[in-house]
Amino acid sequence: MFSRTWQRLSSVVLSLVSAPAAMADWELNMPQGVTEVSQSIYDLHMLIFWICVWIGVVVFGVMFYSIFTHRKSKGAKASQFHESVGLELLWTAVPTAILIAMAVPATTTLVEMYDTTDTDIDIKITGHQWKWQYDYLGEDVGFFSNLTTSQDEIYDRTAKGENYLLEVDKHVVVPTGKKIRFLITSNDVIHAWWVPEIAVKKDAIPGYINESWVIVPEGQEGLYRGQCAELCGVDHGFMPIVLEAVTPAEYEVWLVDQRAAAEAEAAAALGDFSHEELMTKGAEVYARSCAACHGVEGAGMGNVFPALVGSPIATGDMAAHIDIVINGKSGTAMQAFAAQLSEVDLAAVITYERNAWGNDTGDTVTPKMIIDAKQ
Amino acid sequence: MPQQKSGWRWFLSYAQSVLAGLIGIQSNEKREQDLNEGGLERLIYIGLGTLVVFVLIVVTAVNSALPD
Amino acid sequence: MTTATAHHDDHGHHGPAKGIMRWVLTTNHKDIGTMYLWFAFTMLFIGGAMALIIRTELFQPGMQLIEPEFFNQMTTMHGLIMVFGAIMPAFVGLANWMVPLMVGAPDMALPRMNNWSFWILPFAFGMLLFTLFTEAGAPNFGWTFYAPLSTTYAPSSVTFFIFGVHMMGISSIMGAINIIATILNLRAPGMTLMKMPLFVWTWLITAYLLIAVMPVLAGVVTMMLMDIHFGTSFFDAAGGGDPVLFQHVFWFFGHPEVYIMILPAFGIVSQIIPTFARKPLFGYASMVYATSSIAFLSFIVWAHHMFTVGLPLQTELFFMYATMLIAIPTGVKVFNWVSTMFRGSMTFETPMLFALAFVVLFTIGGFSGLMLAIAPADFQYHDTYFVVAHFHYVLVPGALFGIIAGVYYWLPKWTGHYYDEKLGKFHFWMSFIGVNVTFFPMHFIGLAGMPRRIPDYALQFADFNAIASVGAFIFGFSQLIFLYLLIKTIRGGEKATDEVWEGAEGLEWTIPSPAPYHTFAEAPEVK
Amino acid sequence: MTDSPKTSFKAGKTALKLVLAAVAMFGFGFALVPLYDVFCEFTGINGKITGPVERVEQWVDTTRTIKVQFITTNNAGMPWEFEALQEEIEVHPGAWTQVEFWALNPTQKDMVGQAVPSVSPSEATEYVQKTECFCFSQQTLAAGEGRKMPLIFALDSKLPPHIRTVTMSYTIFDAGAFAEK
Repeated sequence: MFSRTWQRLSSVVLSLVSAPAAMADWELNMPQGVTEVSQSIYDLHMLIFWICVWIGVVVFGVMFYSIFTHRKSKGAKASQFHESVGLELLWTAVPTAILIAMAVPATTTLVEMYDTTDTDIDIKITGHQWKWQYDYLGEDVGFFSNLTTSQDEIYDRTAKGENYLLEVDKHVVVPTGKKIRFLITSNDVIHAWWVPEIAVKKDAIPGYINESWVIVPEGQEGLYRGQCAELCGVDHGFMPIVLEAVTPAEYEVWLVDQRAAAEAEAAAALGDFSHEELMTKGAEVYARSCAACHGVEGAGMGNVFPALVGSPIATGDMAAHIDIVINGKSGTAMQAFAAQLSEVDLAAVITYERNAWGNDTGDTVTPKMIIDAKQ
Repeated sequence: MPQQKSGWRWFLSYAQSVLAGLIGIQSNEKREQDLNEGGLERLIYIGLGTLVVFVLIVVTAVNSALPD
Repeated sequence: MTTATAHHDDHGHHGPAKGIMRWVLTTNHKDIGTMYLWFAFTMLFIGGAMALIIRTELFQPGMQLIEPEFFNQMTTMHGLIMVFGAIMPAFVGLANWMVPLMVGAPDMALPRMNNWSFWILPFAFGMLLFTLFTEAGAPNFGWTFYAPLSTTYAPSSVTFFIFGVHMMGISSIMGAINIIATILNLRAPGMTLMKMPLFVWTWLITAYLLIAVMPVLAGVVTMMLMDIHFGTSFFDAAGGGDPVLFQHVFWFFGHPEVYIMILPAFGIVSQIIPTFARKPLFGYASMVYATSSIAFLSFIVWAHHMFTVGLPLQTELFFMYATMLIAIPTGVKVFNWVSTMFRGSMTFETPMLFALAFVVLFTIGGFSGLMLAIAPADFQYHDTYFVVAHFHYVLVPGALFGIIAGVYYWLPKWTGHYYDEKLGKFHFWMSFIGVNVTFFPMHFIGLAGMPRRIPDYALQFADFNAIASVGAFIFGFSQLIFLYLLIKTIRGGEKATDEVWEGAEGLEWTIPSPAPYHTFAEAPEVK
Repeated sequence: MTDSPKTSFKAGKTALKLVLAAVAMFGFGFALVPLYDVFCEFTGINGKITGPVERVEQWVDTTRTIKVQFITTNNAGMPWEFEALQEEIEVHPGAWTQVEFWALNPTQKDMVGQAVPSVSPSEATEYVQKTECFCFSQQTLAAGEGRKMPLIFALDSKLPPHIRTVTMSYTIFDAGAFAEK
């Protein structure tokens, strides 16, 4: 007759069975994180965890003892007591006391988490169907952050990188030692912006603004990865976040670089590009921003996302093709890419879509045509 | 309908049942009396009374815990 | 408790009709109970198959088996079918079978309505399942169907989902009305409220919860219907609505719903442990108090599902405190079970094994629930696999083990044969190992940061996901042992005595095994 | 079944009461909508700012200056150009201030937009008073039309002292489906 310790034995055996070397990267527990808030949440988590473990040990101890000794096979005679007001009072009062003891630290931590006053930097975070957009208020810096894990890695055609599904093209750069306020909203459905190491998680709700904050202490510069934490549709699992904490000096330099890059991109749009240049750049833009839905070979995804190979739009009237890529198609998952891609990228990807996979219409869409269409 | 005690004594016994509901302990006679007099209907009203008192307790706890 | 001197003589009552029409037109609470149980068991396998598809995809990082779109459909349908198709009908089936027998009633108070409330379900789930074969695909917005994903961005099958939920709601409400009318009006003389078996008490309270919240669910899906088709904007900010309003109304229904799914299991365990400990249930009155206070408290805790949605500080504190305090009545119940066992004289047949596993593993689910109640910590737990581990611990070894324990406990009374004890123990140990191997690692990957409802994950979650998937197959296929055992017991086996279990108390053990088609034509006398 | 007429009558009565209870709870489900609005106005949690108020000259607390930021978001499928002309201003609590927003409809068809306000921190919502706002009503822009839209507001001097920054966010939605004909 197996006894009830089997349940503990099985979980212990399980972790021993796996090679001890693999144990190293087995993430067993909540990250302690790098901020004060994440540390106090971790301490709260462990405090309540140990309280539950001790209550469990006491209650299950009594239970297993009684299972072992009070058996019919051991000739135990059943006593008939079934009422004791004293005991009832005891196990109502003691849990209440324990709960109050838990509630006090929990309240202080929660109050601390809700204090979004006197912040140095404000970052507006907007959730889109299946990517995050960041705008640094008052700094005139804003960009989209797309997943860079390739479709080949996802569909097992090539080996998976170290940060599989947790890598993006543009990181959210923040200075350490400063109080940063996040203004979180959404553009379509409900998402949730979550980076475990800094213990920030807040729902992004269309039409409403939620706020949260973080102070990454000095010396904790580095990359912190997170994901969307609220079901938001097909690619809910494919819209990660990479927060890059840098020293305040590096942050200022980064801001200047961002503004310069934006101007350079705007200026480049005025120059002219050859068909080949647009095609090569278009392939790269397509892989990053379009392949997730329309497929690597433009084959589409069943009836959810239309195929581009031989599609009437991609081989038909060019103006309609430009319009749908710039303004999107309301009521479908096809978004407006005008704000997300530069004029050069837009021209390149549309040229690529019109000439790749046998769609060779021979058209070349130039950045100037995109600028005119945007007017 | 069972005979209705005078307003004040009815309220007292109702309040006592509500408090007992809060801590989950009540003498058997009081419980039998509650049941025989009003049956399940009375238990539901006592339950609602307990719920209201419980919400008031938690709201006061929240207001005292809030930073002002 | 109740000692009854029932005497009955089935002098040639007309037996059941023959053939399929027996089941279509039956108003007999035993037949309807059997149909509910077989329906729930079928739904368990359908929902379980979807769970295996999900676990197969999540076995390794990368997309090997299905597309993300279909994965979302599987998670949604798995949730809906298990909650509304497997657990709730199984409890209604057990209530239909046992409540009339336990209170000494000849049948349910409204037999014809009883038939109708069952026969709605196959059509409701038929409609829900057929959406899998439509071009737009099945609902893909999670079983909690948050707006605007379930309204503006939903596939066209959402309307079938709404009508399916309406039909399930109507069936549950009618079932609840029937059970309350039976318990309140058809109890045998002498059986006062405080002499009723605890299973009847928990079902009475569950029925009141059903009457209170199923209409609210019907309300929320009707609001969705009006948003999608009739141009209102309850949940669409463009027209002045608010998506957070949806979450409030849904979870106002949602939390009492999760108690609807566990209270009857409390009742079943409170029947089984005293029988096999050969000792009266400890603190019967406090168990009734604890159950009713859980029911009342369940109406004011709903927003602990919404700690990260951006509630104001005082609202968040209120719901944290109220949620923590629910741990007290639940704790009282567990302490009462342990005190019932203490200094008893126990034997460990299969129902007792499932009941003990229920007490241990449900309490683990309760502890992770208490950890989730702490709002600041919930910012790290919310919508991760830690939450998935929590609610699967309270639902699978909780509600499902409670149902299986009830079936093993009353099977000899229904079929007239004892089940094969060795096979029962084999089923128990396979399920016990399968449940823990599947859901215990989910605590770790949830804490480590793996969000919920994602078809693919980063490499650091790979190893525990593999273990969980293996456990899912062990648990899934061990339910086939249960199917084989059930058929084997129905067809034959050692003849069961009337009392079935030595010293079992309750009116249901005073009638012969198998329970005759009509019982308690004359109400039994209860001291 | 041969249960006595008295019990089947009582059972029917119980069932009727329960049906009424179920219908009442269905109504309660719908009553939660107005209840929610009242609760939001009371706590101001989702930025539901009450309608236009009369402009009344009130005491201006010159000891405090509050930084007020304006941010705009286009909801999906809303191609308008929509931005605040001043991103950030400093105001004294109690002072009436006017700011301008710019909206342009770049498409070839007339469109109706609805701006939805939201304030951060949410506890500041009840202290924001507006006499004129484009968010109070639907804004119609013909094809290619652009327009400046004023917003006149004041922060109540009873604004809690720990709030030194107020962010007013406006999300513009395509309200064509809800356009008041």
